[in-house]
Amino acid sequence: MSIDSILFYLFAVIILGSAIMTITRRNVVHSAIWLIGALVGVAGLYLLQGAEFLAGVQIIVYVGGITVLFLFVIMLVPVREEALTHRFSNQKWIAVFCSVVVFVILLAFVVHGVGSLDFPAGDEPIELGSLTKNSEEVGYVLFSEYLLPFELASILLLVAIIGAVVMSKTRNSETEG
Amino acid sequence: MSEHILSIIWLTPLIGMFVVMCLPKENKSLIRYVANGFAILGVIVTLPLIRGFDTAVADFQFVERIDWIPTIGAQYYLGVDGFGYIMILLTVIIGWLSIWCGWESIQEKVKEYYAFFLFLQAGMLGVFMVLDVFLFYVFWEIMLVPMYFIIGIWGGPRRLYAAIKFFLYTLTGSVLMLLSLLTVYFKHIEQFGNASFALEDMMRVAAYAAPDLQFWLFWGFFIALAVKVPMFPFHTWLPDAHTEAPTAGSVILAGILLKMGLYGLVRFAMPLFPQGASDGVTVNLVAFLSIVGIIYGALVSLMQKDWKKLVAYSSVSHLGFCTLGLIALNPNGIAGGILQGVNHGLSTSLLFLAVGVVYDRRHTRAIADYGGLANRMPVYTVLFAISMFASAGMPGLNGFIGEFTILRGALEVNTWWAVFAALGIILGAAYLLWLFQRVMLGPITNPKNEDMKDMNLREILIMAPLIAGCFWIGLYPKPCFEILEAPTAKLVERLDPGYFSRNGLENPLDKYEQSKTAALVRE
Amino acid sequence: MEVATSHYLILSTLLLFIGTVGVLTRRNIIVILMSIELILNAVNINLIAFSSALQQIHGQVFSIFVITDAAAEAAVGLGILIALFRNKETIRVDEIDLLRW
Amino acid sequence: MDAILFSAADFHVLKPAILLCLFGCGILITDAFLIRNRAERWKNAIPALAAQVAVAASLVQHLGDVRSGGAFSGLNGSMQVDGFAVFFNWIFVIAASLAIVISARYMDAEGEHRGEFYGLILFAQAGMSVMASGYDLVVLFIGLETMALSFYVMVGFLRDTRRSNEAALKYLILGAFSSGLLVYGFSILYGISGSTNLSEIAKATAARPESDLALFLALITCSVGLLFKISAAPFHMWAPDVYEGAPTPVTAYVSVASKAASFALMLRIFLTAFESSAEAWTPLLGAIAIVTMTIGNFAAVTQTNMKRMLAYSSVAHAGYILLGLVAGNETGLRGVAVYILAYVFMNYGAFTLVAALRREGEAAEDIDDFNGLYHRAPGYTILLAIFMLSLAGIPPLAGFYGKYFIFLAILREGYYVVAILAAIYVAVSAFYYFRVIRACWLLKEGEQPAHLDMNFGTRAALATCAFLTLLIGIYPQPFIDFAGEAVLPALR
Amino acid sequence: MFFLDSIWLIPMFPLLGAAVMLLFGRRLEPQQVQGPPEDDHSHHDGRHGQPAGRTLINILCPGMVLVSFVFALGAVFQLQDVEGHSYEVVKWTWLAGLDSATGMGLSAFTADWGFLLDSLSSVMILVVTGIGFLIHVYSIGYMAHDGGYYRFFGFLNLFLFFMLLLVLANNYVLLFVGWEGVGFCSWGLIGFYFRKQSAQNAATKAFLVNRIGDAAFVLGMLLTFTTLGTLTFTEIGPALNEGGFQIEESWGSWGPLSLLTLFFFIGACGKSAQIPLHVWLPDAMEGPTPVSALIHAATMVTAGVYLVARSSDIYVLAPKTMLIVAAVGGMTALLAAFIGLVQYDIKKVLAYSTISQLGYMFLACGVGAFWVGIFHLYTHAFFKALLFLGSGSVIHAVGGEQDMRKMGALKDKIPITYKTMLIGAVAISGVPGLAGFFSKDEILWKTFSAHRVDLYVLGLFTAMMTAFYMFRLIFMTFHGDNRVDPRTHVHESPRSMTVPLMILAAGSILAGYVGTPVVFGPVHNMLPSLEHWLSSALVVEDSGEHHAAALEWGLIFLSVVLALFAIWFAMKKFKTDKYEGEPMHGIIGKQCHQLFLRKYFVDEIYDIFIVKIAAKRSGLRLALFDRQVIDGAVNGVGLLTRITSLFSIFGDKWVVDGLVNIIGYGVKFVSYPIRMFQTGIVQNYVLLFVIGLGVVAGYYLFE
Repeated sequence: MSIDSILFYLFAVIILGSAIMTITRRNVVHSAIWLIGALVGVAGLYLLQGAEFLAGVQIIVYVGGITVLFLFVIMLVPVREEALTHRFSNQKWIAVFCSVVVFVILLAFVVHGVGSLDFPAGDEPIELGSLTKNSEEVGYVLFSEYLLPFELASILLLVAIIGAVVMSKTRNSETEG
Repeated sequence: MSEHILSIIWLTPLIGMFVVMCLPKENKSLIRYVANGFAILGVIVTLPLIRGFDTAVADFQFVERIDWIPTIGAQYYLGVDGFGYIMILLTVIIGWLSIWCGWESIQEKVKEYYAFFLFLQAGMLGVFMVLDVFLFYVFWEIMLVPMYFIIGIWGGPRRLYAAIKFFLYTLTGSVLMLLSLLTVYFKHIEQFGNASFALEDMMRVAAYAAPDLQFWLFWGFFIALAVKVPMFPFHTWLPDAHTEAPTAGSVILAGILLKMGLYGLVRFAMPLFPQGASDGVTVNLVAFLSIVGIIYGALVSLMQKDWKKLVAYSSVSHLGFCTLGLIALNPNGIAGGILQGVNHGLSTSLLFLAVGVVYDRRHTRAIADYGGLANRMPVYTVLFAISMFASAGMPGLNGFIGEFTILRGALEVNTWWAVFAALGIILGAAYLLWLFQRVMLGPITNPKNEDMKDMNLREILIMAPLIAGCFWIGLYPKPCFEILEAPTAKLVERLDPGYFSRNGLENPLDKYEQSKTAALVRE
Repeated sequence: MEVATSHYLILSTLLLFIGTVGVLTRRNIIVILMSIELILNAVNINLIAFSSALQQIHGQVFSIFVITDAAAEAAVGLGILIALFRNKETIRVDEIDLLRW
Repeated sequence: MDAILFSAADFHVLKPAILLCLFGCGILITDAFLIRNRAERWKNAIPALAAQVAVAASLVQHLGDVRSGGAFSGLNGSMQVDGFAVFFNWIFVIAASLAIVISARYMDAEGEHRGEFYGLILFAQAGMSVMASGYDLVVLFIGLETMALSFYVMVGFLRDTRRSNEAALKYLILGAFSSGLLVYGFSILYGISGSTNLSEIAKATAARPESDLALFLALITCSVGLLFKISAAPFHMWAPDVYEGAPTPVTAYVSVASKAASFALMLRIFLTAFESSAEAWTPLLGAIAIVTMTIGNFAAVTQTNMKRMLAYSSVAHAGYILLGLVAGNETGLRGVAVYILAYVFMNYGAFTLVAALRREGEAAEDIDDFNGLYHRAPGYTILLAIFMLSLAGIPPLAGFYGKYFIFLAILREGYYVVAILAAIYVAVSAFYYFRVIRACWLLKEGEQPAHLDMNFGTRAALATCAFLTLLIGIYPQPFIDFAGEAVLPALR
Repeated sequence: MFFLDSIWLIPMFPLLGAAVMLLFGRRLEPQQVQGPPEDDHSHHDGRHGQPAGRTLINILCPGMVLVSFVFALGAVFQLQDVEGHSYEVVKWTWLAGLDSATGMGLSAFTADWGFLLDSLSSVMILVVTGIGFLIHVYSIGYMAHDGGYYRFFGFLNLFLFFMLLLVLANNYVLLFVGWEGVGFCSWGLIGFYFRKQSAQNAATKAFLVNRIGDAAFVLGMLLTFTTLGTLTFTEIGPALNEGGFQIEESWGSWGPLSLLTLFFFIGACGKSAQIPLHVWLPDAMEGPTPVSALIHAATMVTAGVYLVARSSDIYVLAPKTMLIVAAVGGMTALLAAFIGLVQYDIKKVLAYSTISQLGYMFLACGVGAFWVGIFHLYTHAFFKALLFLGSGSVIHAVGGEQDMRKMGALKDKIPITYKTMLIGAVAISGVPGLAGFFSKDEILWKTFSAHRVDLYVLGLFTAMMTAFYMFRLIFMTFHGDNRVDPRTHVHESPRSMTVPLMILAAGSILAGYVGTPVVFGPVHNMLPSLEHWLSSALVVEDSGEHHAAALEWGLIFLSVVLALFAIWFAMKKFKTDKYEGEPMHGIIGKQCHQLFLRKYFVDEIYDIFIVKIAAKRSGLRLALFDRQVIDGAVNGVGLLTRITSLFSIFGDKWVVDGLVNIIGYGVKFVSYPIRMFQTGIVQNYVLLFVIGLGVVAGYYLFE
């Protein structure tokens, strides 16, 4: 029972637990909080896998950005009373049942399938604490092989910005009618 | 000029359509004149064809062949032999007359009416001259559209229903036909490598296609054609379409459109799949359906209260004869079937024109609304009687020739076919005479009919050529048989190789070869 | 003992499952969007696991893009949500059934 | 991997995308600063069209290069320019320009005429062009998302109409979910091959043993994601709602361009990454294609809303196109290309007329609104009839040839039952297309008849669509050749 | 050989007349169309006004017939010099049909517009043109008061054209043209008073019943062609020899010859009104009387006999058919005679007598004495025409009354008519010395000598009854008390009517002397022999072993005695001063009387079984069937259709809209549930999405 396996299971429990909480909380704010928990857990896994840079990104972008955005919107839209009472849709049971079945099948694939993947019999994963190395590699690959997607991502974000702006702008706030 | 005569023939009405579309819609009389002008022009441009057509040549004439879609091997490939020739003549004549007969009865949307009609005319002419299966399918589908509109816009009260019914029936049939012709097409590619839709190339496939495959492919074609014919279980669109269509529409429908089924059989379905056509199941089944159609159509029309419906069902009966003849697969049967198709075109068109005459006056098709017309319209009575007897197969008129030839072909195969078909002759007289009695004879029962005008000159002139045709075919059908003999012999040899030699007959084709060579020698 | 890659994958699949259930069952659109975030995170877990197993960096880079996409989607989604809320005063997904049949 | 910066070659490869992005940003700026009032908004269309022209020019270059030197790739093989890419880029150019042309009047009528709209059109197109020529999972994914996001926004662009919001939200939720699954599949592919480059992946998957579960896992998730994008049943549910709710030009754009792009993506992935397991997915896709045709055709029959009817019909068309992939032989793939090409024009034509019926203050989208349209606008009604007939696959119109190749392809593979079903459905589809023709020609007009509101752009768009529908129908040779040479070498 | 080469002209003259009449006749006719039916013969003063145009008609139409009569005579005279007494003129090939396989192997089907004049047709054309001419002349007077004059003469001429075509044709197909043509003309002439419902029905009935025969005729022709490979009369005989056909004796199997002869005979039955197709002839009396005389007594109805005689050399090879022909003929003769006993309508009596006489002719043919059949045909033409015209004159005299119970004591008022009719009656009754005697006795004798004693007795009995009902007619009409409606002014007919009567009377006295029995020895040898003349065209077998002349004398004596007895009996019963009650009751009993009066209920039976059930019912059924089941089946909701169609309200909705239902109900039936999935709630979509995912995954997992 090595240390990182313990850590893995710990993070796994955190992730799954808070994920479940996220989708089951009555109050949306609580859900958002639990979401943060899940995301942090994922970040932990990144660290565990030696992807420190990514872990950082995860914390900054997700926790610092997206979740805040969520909370912000939650504040914008008043929560109605019955939204609290009926949190689950009418199809919840059938839905749960179906997704259980489906994902049991998928799990079967995962369990039997991925075992058959042959990874280069690796020396032990990149040791912790070499932040620079990891970020360097990421940066290098990002700007060499994935330069194009990187540029495109900017367009993607631009579109997102436009979208957000267009959508949330009210008509009277426009310059002219 | 004359090497492009076929293109000219089918393009003339098309050009006419565009011209008509360009005319101002207010000026109805101008439109009428232009449209009829093009219709007559359509007849005129066929004269070189009539002059140049040589019945002594067994294979296709006036062939035009241009690559159209090389990638898939589709060509603009025209040509006529006896079958196509006789159908083209029928089409230009009846097309012209039906355009003419809308002169007064069509009052609204005149421009569109004539545009659609010329369009339809072009499409039908195309069908009768294409030798490229792909192009054939194209023309085949094209005609549906104008016909849909003609029924749907100018038809009777239930026109919407009739139009869509007509369209869907025929479309369903023809997509199945598409499937089976595609199958042949790629079988051809597999066999010979090159992609081609040309009829003769497609016909080469039959030698390599398994009989059962041919069987199914034949039926793929046959259902489409049977819907158009229409054969017994597929006929239910016909009464509605006929009844609801305007007079000219019914004339075109009965006169030409139904013939496409027959033509498609002899030109495409049978030659492409000889074993499929001569398969025992096919023959017996088709013969059975035809006979059922003959008797059935007659009995049903016996009971109709609607004049046009009666004539429509009589078409079912007559075309039962035609298909019976075709499926007999021997010269008399096939030639008789086609000839009877032509006859039906003439006589049924006459009957529909006759209905149109009184319909224009009284705007009702119910037989009960008439009666004693003979008192007021003697000329009309005479013309109608002639049409009636032509349709009832009175010897000396065309109907008899066709039925007799068909029965001869049928008897050659199976006595019982002939016996049952002969019942059709009896019943045919029955419903027509009864109709005549109810409509023409007796005192005038309905005061509205008191001041019926007799036929005017235009109406008489429209019917005259057809009646002349009836008499001509009835008294001197030899030319028709001469036209049909060569292609028939070709077809029979393909369907039933050695038919002639087996029966100790000299194959007419040899005769033609000799005559052709002789002709060459002379020049 | 070594934590096999399959463990990560199973974990991610479970996360995917939870996300799906969230999308399927919650009435609150915001929560549905959150669940979608969960799904994308599941993908990321996969990528990271693979990249470490393969001794490669590409997976990590890929997951960066996935995160970007997640951010963009969330932004647009919330924007649309606001627009909708402005018209319809609701964020309940089953009250949005104007377009049907 | 020494080339950190773009090389000239990379620029050449990227030219369409780059141009589009530049013009897109340009429009945003000019709209913000130059366009004074609403009346001038239509001017935004000018740079947008200019962008199309530029892209078209670069595509001509690309095609020339491909013809001379075969396919070439850039950016370390993450982009590949081949006939396939060029062909689909052409489709996008046509679709986008038509969308731009018909938008101005429509968005005016909707009172939502804004510069961003044109920007989004261009960005979406950029995404699509990347999808068409991308050769790397990441690139494809980002391209896909760019397109998708732009469409979410465009669909919801009418912020004050609830239908529009609703459509956008549904589209977003479903789209995000599906792309989540898709990218999950991508991750598995990455895991299998250790690379994101399609050629690498193709090598790796080809090396996998028969019926490898991991590969299947990737296959499942990817195909589900892609089937959603092409709106194949049972993942088609978004299509009707989105088509109905979206502003009509966007509907047209989505129904044509996004479908085409998704098909491009699907073909790319299935014929590279999953080519080795073809016999595994062929029957499945076949079944899905049949279900799709069935649902699409039958559901369309009873629709009353024109856009919704067209939506279902487009679902059915997706089924037909899918059959081409199922057949998998060259005829089938050619058929896919031809079908899409024809589909662009006839579908755009139909939607353009629907859009033309939208006038300030009145939304006329029901089939009943077309009643007696013939009396008011005979010419346009004839065009509409042409489009409908072409959609129904009546020769000699463009729509027929797509079906022709598809039928031929599946017959070749010996799927007779499928062929007969597909053929029967043609008749069924004729029924609902003819409902429109019937409404226009045969029915009396209602109390307050809807009127067509045309401007130059709309007329131009209609003319183009009708002309090409007819041209492809009567002289299809060059188009068939183009489709063939574009698609075949790239895929086999 | 001018006349022989121009035999094809013989039919053409009447055709010309007909064409002129039917095309331009209306111009010659003062009144538009004929007046209402009831004024057929009533209210006429003695004078016959002749409108201007009519004079032309009167000259043209009979003139044409006269010309062709002359040509016929000339041709026949020239024919005598031709050896083989047969001359053929082929104008042009008509049906150059395509080759087809036949029993004789090769055969290129041809039917020409060819005309054959041989001894058989020579008799026919003389009868047709001669009697035709007389009747034309007669009609001038008879039809004087009717409108549609031109129509009448046009049709009459047209009829002669077709009839001559029929008898002059050199092949079956052309014969069939005439065959149908005369049917058509009879249709037109029966329905001449086309406003009378009864006339219309009679016309239609006549045509349809004939049509049945025609269908059989067509089949007969086809069988002939497929068996013998030709339809030309002159080639039939050679083909038979060449084919080496044997006499088809055995009753077990029906050879082609028996079959085709049977078909021909059915055709003949239709035309010649033999049982069971006799029903149309009595009704045909709706037509003007000259028509009845010409078409329904003298010429057209005998076409059947002509056909059988024409095909005699096939018939002799089919004894089975021969027997059937004889039997049917005999039965018809007897049964028709029975009906004739009790009719009151003077024309009906004659009509049934005609049927009965036709039966005689077939009887003769049936026993192989074809020439005798023709002989009787020829004599019968004279006296039956005479009788009809006479009755017409009577009707004319008493103002359109046809019921004999309203006549009587006319013999002094219309003497000429009386005398001529009396001659006719005597002739038909077979009193020695007149035409009927010779032919009828020849028939009886041939029957006897062919060892068909049963048929002989039958014929003998019929002969007796013939005499009886004929004199019943005479006595009821001309003797006894005057039962004529006193208001009518009875008057003798004009010249144009009486002269033909007299000529015909002379004919019916003399016509018989061309067929005197052999036993007359010197007389027989002195006179021309029709038998010898016809032997060139017909099979004339010398009846095997010669019976003793005594026997023949005895039979002749017997029949004469019976005839005389019948006449005496009729006189006793009907030559009463006061006609009351129904004398027939005393003789044959009430029930039989009813039975005969109602013609054995045959019409009723046909009406029920054929017209009502077969035609109309099934027609209706099928019409319904068409609407319901065919389309219904198309709907795929056949059962539902049949149920709903019970309620006619929904009937239309479900039934009539045939195919639209496959779409409208079939497809919509599928369409709605599919749309049901589209709930508009996005989560349901996602759920379906997930399920789809599951299906796909499951497929791969379990594949």
